[in-house]
Amino acid sequence: AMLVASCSSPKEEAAQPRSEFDIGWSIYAGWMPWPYAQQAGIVDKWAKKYDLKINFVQVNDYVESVNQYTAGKLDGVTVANMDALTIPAAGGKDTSAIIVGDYSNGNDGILLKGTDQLSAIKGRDVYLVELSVSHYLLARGLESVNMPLSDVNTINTSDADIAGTFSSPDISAVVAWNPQLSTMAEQPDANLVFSSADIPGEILDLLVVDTATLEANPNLGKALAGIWYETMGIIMEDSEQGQEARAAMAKLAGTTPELFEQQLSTTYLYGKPADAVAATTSPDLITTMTRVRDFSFAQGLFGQGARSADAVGMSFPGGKTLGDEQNITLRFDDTYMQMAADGAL
Amino acid sequence: MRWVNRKVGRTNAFIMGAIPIVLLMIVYLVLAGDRHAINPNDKILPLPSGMVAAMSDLVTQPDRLSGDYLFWSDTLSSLTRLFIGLGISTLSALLVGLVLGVLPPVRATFGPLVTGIAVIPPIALLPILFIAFGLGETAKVALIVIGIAPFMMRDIAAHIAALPREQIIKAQTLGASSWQVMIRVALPQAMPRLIQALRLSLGPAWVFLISAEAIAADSGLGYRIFLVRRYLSMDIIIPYVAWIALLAVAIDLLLTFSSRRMFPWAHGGDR
Amino acid sequence: MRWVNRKVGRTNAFIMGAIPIVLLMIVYLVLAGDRHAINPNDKILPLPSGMVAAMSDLVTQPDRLSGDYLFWSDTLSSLTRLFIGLGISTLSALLVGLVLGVLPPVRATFGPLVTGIAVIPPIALLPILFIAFGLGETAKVALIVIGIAPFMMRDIAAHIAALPREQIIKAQTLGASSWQVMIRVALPQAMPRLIQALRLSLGPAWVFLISAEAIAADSGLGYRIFLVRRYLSMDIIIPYVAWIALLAVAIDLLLTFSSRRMFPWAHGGDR
Amino acid sequence: MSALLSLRNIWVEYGEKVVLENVSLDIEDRSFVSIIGPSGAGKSSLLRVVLGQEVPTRGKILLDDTPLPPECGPDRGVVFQRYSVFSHLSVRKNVMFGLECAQAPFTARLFGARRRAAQEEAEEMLHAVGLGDAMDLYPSEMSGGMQQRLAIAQALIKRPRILLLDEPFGALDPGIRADMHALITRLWHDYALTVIMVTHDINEAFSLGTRVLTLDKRRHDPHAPHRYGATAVYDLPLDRKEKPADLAADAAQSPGGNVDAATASSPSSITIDKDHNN
Amino acid sequence: MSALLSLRNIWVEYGEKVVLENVSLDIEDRSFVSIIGPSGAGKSSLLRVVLGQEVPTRGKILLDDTPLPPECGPDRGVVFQRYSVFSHLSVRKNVMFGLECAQAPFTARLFGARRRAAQEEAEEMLHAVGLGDAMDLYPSEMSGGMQQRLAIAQALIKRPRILLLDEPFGALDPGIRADMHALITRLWHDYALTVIMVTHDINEAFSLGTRVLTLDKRRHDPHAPHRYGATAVYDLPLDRKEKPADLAADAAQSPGGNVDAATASSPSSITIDKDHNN
Ligand SMILES: Nc1ncnc2c1ncn2[C@@H]1O[C@H](COP(=O)(O)OP(=O)(O)OP(=O)(O)O)[C@@H](O)[C@H]1O
Ligand SMILES: Nc1ncnc2c1ncn2[C@@H]1O[C@H](COP(=O)(O)OP(=O)(O)OP(=O)(O)O)[C@@H](O)[C@H]1O
Ligand SMILES: [Mg+2]
Ligand SMILES: [Mg+2]
Repeated sequence: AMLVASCSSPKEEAAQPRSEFDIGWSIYAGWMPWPYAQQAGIVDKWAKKYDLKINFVQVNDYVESVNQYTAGKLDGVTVANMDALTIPAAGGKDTSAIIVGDYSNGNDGILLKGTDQLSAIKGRDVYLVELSVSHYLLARGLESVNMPLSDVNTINTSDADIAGTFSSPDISAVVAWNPQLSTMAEQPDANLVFSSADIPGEILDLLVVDTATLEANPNLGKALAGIWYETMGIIMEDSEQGQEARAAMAKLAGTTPELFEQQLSTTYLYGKPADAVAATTSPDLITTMTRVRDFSFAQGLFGQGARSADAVGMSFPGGKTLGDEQNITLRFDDTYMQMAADGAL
Repeated sequence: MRWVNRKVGRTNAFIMGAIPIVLLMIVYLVLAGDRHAINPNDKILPLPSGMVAAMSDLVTQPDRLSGDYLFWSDTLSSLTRLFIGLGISTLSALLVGLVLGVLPPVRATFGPLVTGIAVIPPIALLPILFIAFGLGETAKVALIVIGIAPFMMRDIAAHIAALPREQIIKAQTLGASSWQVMIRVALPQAMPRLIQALRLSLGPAWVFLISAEAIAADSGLGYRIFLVRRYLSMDIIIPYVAWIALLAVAIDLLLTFSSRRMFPWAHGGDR
Repeated sequence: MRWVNRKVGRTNAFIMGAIPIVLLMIVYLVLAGDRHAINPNDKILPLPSGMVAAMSDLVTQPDRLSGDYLFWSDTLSSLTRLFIGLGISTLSALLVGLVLGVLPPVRATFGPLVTGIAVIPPIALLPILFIAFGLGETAKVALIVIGIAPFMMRDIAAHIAALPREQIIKAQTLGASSWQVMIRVALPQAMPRLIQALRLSLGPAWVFLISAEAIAADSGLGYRIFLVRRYLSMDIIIPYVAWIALLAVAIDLLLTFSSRRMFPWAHGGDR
Repeated sequence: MSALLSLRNIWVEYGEKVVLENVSLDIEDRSFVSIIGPSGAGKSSLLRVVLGQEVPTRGKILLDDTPLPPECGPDRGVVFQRYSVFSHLSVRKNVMFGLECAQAPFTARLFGARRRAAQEEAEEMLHAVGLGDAMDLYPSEMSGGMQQRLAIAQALIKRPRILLLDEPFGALDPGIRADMHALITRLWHDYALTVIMVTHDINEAFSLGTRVLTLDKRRHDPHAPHRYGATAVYDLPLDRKEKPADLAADAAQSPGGNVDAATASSPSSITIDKDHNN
Repeated sequence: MSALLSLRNIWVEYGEKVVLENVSLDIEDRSFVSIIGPSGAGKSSLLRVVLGQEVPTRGKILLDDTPLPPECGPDRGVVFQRYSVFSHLSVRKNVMFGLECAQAPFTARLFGARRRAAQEEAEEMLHAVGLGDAMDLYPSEMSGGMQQRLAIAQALIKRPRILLLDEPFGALDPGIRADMHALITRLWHDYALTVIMVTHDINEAFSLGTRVLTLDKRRHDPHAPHRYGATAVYDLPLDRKEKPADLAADAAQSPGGNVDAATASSPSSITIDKDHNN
């Protein structure tokens, strides 16, 4: 009973102004600036400015971090666009994506053993985290060689263990993201046959927050945008300070600076707020999200209630929407990125 | 009448046992109702109607891709793995436990090794396991076996080593050799304990099965739970967990029952 | 002399127990050497030199960011969680096991519930658990408790229920009430068994601790293992696993020893 | 009826097997009933029923004319046939257990002066049964006879109204046995106990008892030996003060079955033991 | 030395406590040695040492002039003081166990004709101890005396060279006890057994034994009762054919300690029992 009772407490009473917030993060190249900012004091600086307290909470398991956010234990979380749609948004949690941090530009990829042709994947057992962006990437990859998903047999594999499993000789096809991807790519007979660099801008890494909380506390959005873009300024520098910052992030991610630089090189960071605003307001985003939601719906990720791909509504800057307008639960919101671009923070 | 002496009849026991379970269910329903009143799409505490809707597809509709009834094929794969794993563990526990329990030199030699293996959390060994066994069914069964067999071996060995010394002496005065002591004195008396150990291992066995299925699988109850965890489909997770509990309780009852049937002498105190 | 009767002295036992462990190590070294001969960068079976190099930083260098010696702070966090979890489990197992074992009506009412909880694999509950208890230490300790306490409760309850009926009768003829039977007859006789159950639960407790740390933590032995698993850093994983095994064996020995010291009457058969 | 304990048409059956068949008895307050009978006749079963450990399949038991609750209590003490003492308590604590339960309902442990008093009482009782040297041993460190004496001390210290003894002196040597006879007789007198004792020693049965009861089968079906149960085939009240030797001898001769074969062949041993006891 | 079994300066100690002190004995082939002595004297300990279950702290044991290996074997059968039978085997199987072990070294089970033969032999033995009706019971379903008889049958069926009995007839009623006396005497004669029997029944000791051994402490330090152990204070060979009554009576009177108090007060009971046995 205690178990059930404690998860019913965080009701939608978040609508009052508050001063303390928890933001979840998990280890991924595009999200490492957040813990770095916390360590470097950037978070405190901006929080103080708006009279807030912001805690960045590490969750080792990515899915768990998103689940925690959906359950209301976290006010915001770092998440990929597809998971933002299928987990909190499909669960009826009104979510705003306020920072579009980067897109994967080779950080996700398909590895095959013994061939460098994607088409050779036909009929193989493919190991991947099912229903994740890897699955989406696989679908897009197969599309590029005119194969339906049913041409391969997918086997769900946990992301932490996928690196270990690939060294087993009976596994010849995997889809994964970094750092596992680069760990596996080191194997002598592994070939990267398709990667997110082939579908630029489709796998986006976001920071999302609860819409009601944001409406009641617009300062939270301002502080987060301030933190992010100040951090971007440091880590994208080629200076010694930038190098040190990247080394610190590498350490936080449990890896070496060299490997981390390699991961960053396949991550397209929107370093300038204006770039991020441009990406968010571009009609390409609507195209991407249409693809993503069609894929998600086809995989049954909207749950039983959903009768069509339109079941979950999304909104974009400029009042554009996609899907059910009565049930908009995922909002791409460029307000705070715009403020950062305008230097209005 | 003192509480120690109150016997409870079968029917009463059934009713009394059901009470707390039913109460828990009611608490759940109230809480779930509350949450749904606020957010009708709430995923965290689904209502029974939602669970039925989510499950009915899995139970009654063949999957578009494979043509399987997913729920049943999941159950079948998991039970197959479970039973193979349990079977191997039980057999090896019996053999090793017997030898360790009866023969002190063997116990001295291999006891520490078994203890060592028993205390190493198999979850931490997963990468090594995959390399050794690949990713197929072998690895899953192996995880179950590595997870529970050492525990069972230790339990059986300890039980046998604790048999009254007089029994072993007695058997020897009746002409029994080490081997005969093992098969005629230790083995039969280890059997009820083996069933008991098996019952206690059921929980961990499921844990390891689910962990294995969470790591790499394309069917199975654990696979489904971890798959749908990706989008927080509690309407599938909760029925699956309940189903696992039901299966486990059924196996548990079956084991208790067969122990009573097969080894009545070991249950004299129960009447 | 028959094998059943061969007693093994302390020193001999130590040497004999070490043999298979040393043999295993040698096998590992040979295999690792082979692999490194083919691929000097092999990550899967690191050589001891590689492990020492990888570990020395963690053990002897303070972390630049936090100033902690990572290996030791990991050990501390994990042991803290483990001990809190074990403590709560032991205490509740004793209380619940005692009440269930001694009082048939309570057993009838709550026995099925405890069995039900015991057979539900806690891993399947992970999604629910973290949502219920959040990301703090509570959830990790709760996973350990949910994972092992029901098992221990059942074990203690079964042990107490199997105490010779004559003892309970005897105590009552000496004027003992239900309560007095509980604290003076059942409790002391449950204590050695409790320690035994605790020993058997150590393995599962580590499994649950590591699983919990794998999902949500920022320090701990399990956290580190899962962190570096992404990079297949077996040169860190293997020493960590060995360290866990060492800790577990040490706890096991400590428990055995204290049981012998505190309850000599329960170990009469061992001399 | 002024009987302390009345058994009315008691039957004890285990599944098909009838062990006791229609046993009816009235036991007077302050009497000392010896029960004899062949091995397996159901003597222990009868004690278990009186103790409340087992519920008879048919019939009822009245204590002070009220039905006996189907549980045992401190009014009835017992020494089991297989010595059952608490293996986790030392000898002294085994004996103190009864005192502690009575005086400390909540903690079941005594402290300070009351503890010392209880300890002294226990030690006195232990000296009486000849275990003065073994106070701090655990039961597993004692010989069979010592454990038996411990069980006796444990039961006697409570001075129960009804004391049930199942072959209490079987594992004792004649010297200690004589001491125990004296002890039990003294306590029986001093504390107005009612004693029911099962024994295989016919001398003992007659020398201690005020009444001797023989349990045996009346009928025997050779093809289905479990068909018929035992009952009290012979019930002989003895007047303690002037028990005539020949009456005792008569009694020993009359019961059917094995018992009489043995007793008939050694009639004079009864006479002797009577001498020994007064 | 033509002794079958020789004990040379045997000491048994448990930690500080000396139980047996310097016991030296020679036991002839085909003799029947009765051991008596007060409870806790160390009679069972002595049997355990001869059995090979326990290793004496000092001294050595020779069997046929070769040192006894520190383990027990089928040449020495035993009936323990606390009846120890296999609770997982039925009565019949308990008795067949010894035959099966001898005839089927590998499976320890017999089949076909040999099984039937073993079964018949077991049943015959069970009839002899009066358990003909209880063949299919499990030990937990039997009375104390029945379990004791089962243990006796189990040991006797092997016809061991040396048979060790620890109060074997304590839980039996006089009728069955007499039957058992006859049975053991017959087997002892027919199979040339050597028997060592502990008993508390002095009549039994003298009527069955060819030699009676009294175990007791020679010295006693009241402040440290564990300082001194027991030894054979009295060792009396009896000539079976013409054992004089007064010698037996003498023997019973001489040993120190408790034993003599009891036996002295009932000298004539020995005489009587002698009658009963011939
Ligand atoms: N395991 C043990 N540890 C310590 N002392 C022991 C142990 N076993 C036996 N003793 C002591 O050894 C002594 C002799 O015991 P033993 O069982 O041989 O006596 P016994 O002569 O057979 O007595 P009884 O007639 O009562 O059976 C006893 O005083 C007992 O306290
Ligand atoms: N649990 C049981 N199940 C079946 N039969 C039983 C059970 N307990 C006792 N009996 C039977 O009941 C009968 C009487 O047993 P009980 O112990 O009362 O005998 P007893 O007169 O005390 O014998 P003894 O003198 O040998 O102790 C025995 O024949 C025994 O087989
Ligand atoms: Mg009896
Ligand atoms: Mg003895």
